[in-house]
Amino acid sequence: MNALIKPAFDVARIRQDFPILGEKIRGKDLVFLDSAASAQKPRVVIDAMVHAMERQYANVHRGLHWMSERTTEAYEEVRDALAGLLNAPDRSHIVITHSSTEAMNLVAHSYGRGILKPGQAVVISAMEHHANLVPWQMLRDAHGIELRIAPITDAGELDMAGYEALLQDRKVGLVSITHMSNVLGTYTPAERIVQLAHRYGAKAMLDGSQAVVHRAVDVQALDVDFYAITGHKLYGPTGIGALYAKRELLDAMPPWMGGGDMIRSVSFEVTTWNDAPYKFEAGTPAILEGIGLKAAIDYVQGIGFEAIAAHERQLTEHALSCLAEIDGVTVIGHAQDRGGVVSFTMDGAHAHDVATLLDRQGVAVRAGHHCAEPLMRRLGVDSTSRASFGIYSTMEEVDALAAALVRIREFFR
Amino acid sequence: MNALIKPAFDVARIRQDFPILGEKIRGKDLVFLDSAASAQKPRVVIDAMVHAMERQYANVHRGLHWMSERTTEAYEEVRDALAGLLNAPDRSHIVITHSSTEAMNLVAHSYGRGILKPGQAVVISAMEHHANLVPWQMLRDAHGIELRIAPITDAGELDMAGYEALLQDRKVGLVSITHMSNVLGTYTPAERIVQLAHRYGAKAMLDGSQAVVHRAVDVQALDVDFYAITGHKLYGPTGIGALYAKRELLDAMPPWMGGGDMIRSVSFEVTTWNDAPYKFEAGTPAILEGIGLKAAIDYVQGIGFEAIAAHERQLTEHALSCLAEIDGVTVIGHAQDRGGVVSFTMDGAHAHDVATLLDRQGVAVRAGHHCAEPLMRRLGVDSTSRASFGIYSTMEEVDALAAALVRIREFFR
Amino acid sequence: MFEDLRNLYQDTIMQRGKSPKHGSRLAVFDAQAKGDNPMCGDRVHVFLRHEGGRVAELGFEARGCAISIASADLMAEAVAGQSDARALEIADAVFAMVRTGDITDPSLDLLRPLAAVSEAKSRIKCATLPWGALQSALAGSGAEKGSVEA
Amino acid sequence: MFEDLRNLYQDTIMQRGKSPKHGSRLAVFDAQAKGDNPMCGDRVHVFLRHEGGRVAELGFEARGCAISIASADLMAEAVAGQSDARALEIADAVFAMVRTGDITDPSLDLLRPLAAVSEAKSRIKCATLPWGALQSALAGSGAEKGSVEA
Ligand SMILES: Cc1ncc(COP(=O)(O)O)c(C=O)c1O
Ligand SMILES: Cc1ncc(COP(=O)(O)O)c(C=O)c1O
Repeated sequence: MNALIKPAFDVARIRQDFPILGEKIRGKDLVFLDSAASAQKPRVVIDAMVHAMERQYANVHRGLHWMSERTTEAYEEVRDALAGLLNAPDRSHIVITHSSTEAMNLVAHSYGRGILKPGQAVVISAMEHHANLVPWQMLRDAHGIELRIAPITDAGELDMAGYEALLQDRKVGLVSITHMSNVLGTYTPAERIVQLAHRYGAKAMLDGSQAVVHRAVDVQALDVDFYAITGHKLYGPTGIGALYAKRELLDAMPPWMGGGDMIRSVSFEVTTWNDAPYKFEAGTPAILEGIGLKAAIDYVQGIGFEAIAAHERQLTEHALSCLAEIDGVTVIGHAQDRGGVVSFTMDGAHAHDVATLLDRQGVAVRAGHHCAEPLMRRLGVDSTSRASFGIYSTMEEVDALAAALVRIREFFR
Repeated sequence: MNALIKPAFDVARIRQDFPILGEKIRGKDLVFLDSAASAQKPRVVIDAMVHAMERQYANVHRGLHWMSERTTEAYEEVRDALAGLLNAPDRSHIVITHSSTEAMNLVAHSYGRGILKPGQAVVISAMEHHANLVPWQMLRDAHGIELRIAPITDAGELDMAGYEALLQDRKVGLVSITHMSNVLGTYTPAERIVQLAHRYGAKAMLDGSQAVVHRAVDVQALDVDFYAITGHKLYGPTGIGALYAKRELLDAMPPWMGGGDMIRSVSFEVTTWNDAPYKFEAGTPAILEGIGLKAAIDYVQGIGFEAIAAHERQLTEHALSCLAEIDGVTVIGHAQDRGGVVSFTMDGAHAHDVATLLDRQGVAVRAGHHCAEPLMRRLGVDSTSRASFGIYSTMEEVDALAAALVRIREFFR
Repeated sequence: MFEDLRNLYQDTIMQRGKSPKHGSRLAVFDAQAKGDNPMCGDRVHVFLRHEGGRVAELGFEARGCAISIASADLMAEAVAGQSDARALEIADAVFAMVRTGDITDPSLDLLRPLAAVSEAKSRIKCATLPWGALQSALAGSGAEKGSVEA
Repeated sequence: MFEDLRNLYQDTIMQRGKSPKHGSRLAVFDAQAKGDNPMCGDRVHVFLRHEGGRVAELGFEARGCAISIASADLMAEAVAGQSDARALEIADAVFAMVRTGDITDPSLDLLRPLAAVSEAKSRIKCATLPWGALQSALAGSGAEKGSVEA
């Protein structure tokens, strides 16, 4: 797509690109406010995957025949697309994984067990998704790493003084913090997080699972060492994600999984590894998923992150003001810089009941701990309901959410 | 599908189910003899994935709304389908992975580092795919496990006496051997392999990546402890595979990757794990891929493994007799019990050149070491060309291969 | 005016969900067990006191939604005065009901308000959570059902 | 009769692939490097002898296909008598040619038979393998290019 002739953002036109948005739920139009869990897929993604399966498919990398050559080319394009999306220097910085969960586990295993030394510390924050918490707990227990938790403020922002205090003894080898909270919507000050980590001699990873969907990310400007993303939240298929990493780190890190593609040469005695990023990619890759994700990245870049961010800001502000007007509904998290995710509770109603009763009215939200149990504890709640927005979300859908909540509130009285 | 009214095997009808088989390569009909690398996808698989993306999609497991409930149900059906395919007792024995490579890495990490003790040994064979070799080398180097290699005969069969000899000191904790060689086509005597392992106190894993595509597998009859498969060779999408394991092993094994879905409860101090199989599945699963693989399994079961095996036997025998007639072409591997994979070399022509020259004539085969470098060394070759068959392969395609090889032979003279 | 909501959230569920009659720990108990739903964080702790070979009283502490709490509260009444064997039978009937949408035993009419979860699949676990804990308590395991410590 | 095959496998490739003129280790050499293609197992070992600041001779040992061996053999002739700087320029021209399908420098017509790999993408690495090793040898690294030991 040509970046120069970017048409004005037109949500109605965008919605036509998503076949599923025409579906009815219990006779009502689907109001899908659960994109932060997983986004719907545009026609171009579906078409790209279908095209591969119907017309151009074979295993990649090792094949010498026409189908394999063409499929390899199509698949490897996702690496360039990802490098472009994140402004990585080139495709050799992009390890393709099956999810951001796998990307972060890769770092915890390879960098964690391979480079960090027992006695060193890892810093995460109090608002991490389990995917950026459990791997570090496992590293702590297996490898003698100390796990430190950077505090957050009551507004749901990272407590920067508290964070810096954790770094001061210079025992921290790695910081791994979310770039955008999947519960609170909070964007963390990524540049400062990385700068501080570097100042105290630590490497820095950002969990970009949410952030990359909503705003332009520039890993070089951030100077971040590792950046993890997941495809299915970015309007791409499931089963694919990526890890950006600085090249010297990838070169220094030992491989994690063994198998085809990640080797240079194998004998029973000694095996040598392929160059990064392939060193970290064992087995047949997610070929169809790569082809789908490439289409998704092209699609969102065609719309442009400026327009996407503006649209989502509008939706979020509208949601915050609608919810503020509903008596008994409390929004959780008040970060200054926030993306299209709004968590809330309702007095006297459990979040599950709220979500089910919204669903009865055709409105899909998520409810529970959102894979962030420790954050729930920090916030003093068991669970929240969460509405989250995508490029196809509309102001009318926010209104529908608010109206449905008003009814639930009455129902619970 | 109704197992009772199974129509006679009709390859022409089957071919109509695979849209890609209508493609032309360099103006010629595609002759796709590379299914062992990855199989083509039938219409039902494409349709199932499209249906999910167009009409019924959301993240699974944690969602309380209509789309999430329906998608969870559709996704979880693959577990039953896999249990049925392998005759596992129930779905709780099926861990869903992203490939058989990941399945075997899971066992090498979780069972290998978690249960096996330094000083114990793991036995693999001389004909393993790198996916069932490199993870054990990494385990050897990281965890002090001895790696033993069961020899093969010149015919390319497992040397059972040599295998048993490796077990005799009872230091072997785990045997992991392929159920069917991706290079030689050899089926290994799986039942005897498992029995002998058990007799000497070892657990047994079979790499079923190839076998499960070509014949009925019954993990209970085999009494095997672990069985690994991969979806994309079974006419399903990429990015999905599975590990069958006995329940008591899954219960005893520590988790491997950390993240969402695999936990029971999380606090910064202590995290408890979900029950198996979920304990081993971190993060958003391969939802679309699960839905696609379910359709693929239904499809092959609808045809029936008896018919599939008979068809492929016919193709293989025809191929062996055609190739035997071409002067200078040598088939590699002469196992008594073999599946639809035929490797060969041509005097004076490198396998790559053979594959490229076949491709020029529209015939797609693989060439190289087939991710089995140590096997190449054992066989005294650098590489082979490999033709492999699927349910859609025809006798005419075998003829086309033979005719193209005759031309190449002349060209090289 | 709330027909669309009331199918699942019948008055019984709403009332008992809000103000359960048996939602407290027993001062004296001879069996107990916890249950939890790892996917959503709901927890229940069930306490039983027996007298003369029968369940004399059941109380519970719970963190959860209206459905799980109402289910626990109805459970307390359904099993009171029953033998352990009968209590387990009732639990089985509930596990069947939440799948089929029906309960065949007329003596269990009390539990019928839970039947509608059969068409809200993601909430079935909410309804069965207390019943799983009851099974554990009666089995004497007293452990968090199915939990595996790190 | 072999038009469909000959586009890529021109006579030069076939002859040099079968019987390379420079396919042996030099008895005396002052630079050497290995190259390998991990995906297919092809390997090449390049040996160089300089005289008066120029490449006097290039020999190689290789395990590989006709394209990689013919490429190495043509390389030996293309760089003989050239300065290191010029040899590297020629290597650059080859890396460009296998992508574009053309070589612009008429003095390198000798290498033109390799141009057709540009439309057999999976074989580009075969053609460039010896040239990568040449670059390593001239850079004096002498290591297997890019390899990482376990
Ligand atoms: C015998 C065997 N094992 C393992 C694998 C690895 O499968 P995947 O790449 O799908 O993980 C393959 C296929 O490449 C195979 O043929
Ligand atoms: C902030 C954050 N990190 C990590 C993840 C994990 O993503 P995935 O499940 O795709 O690995 C998610 C989404 O679930 C998330 O929101």
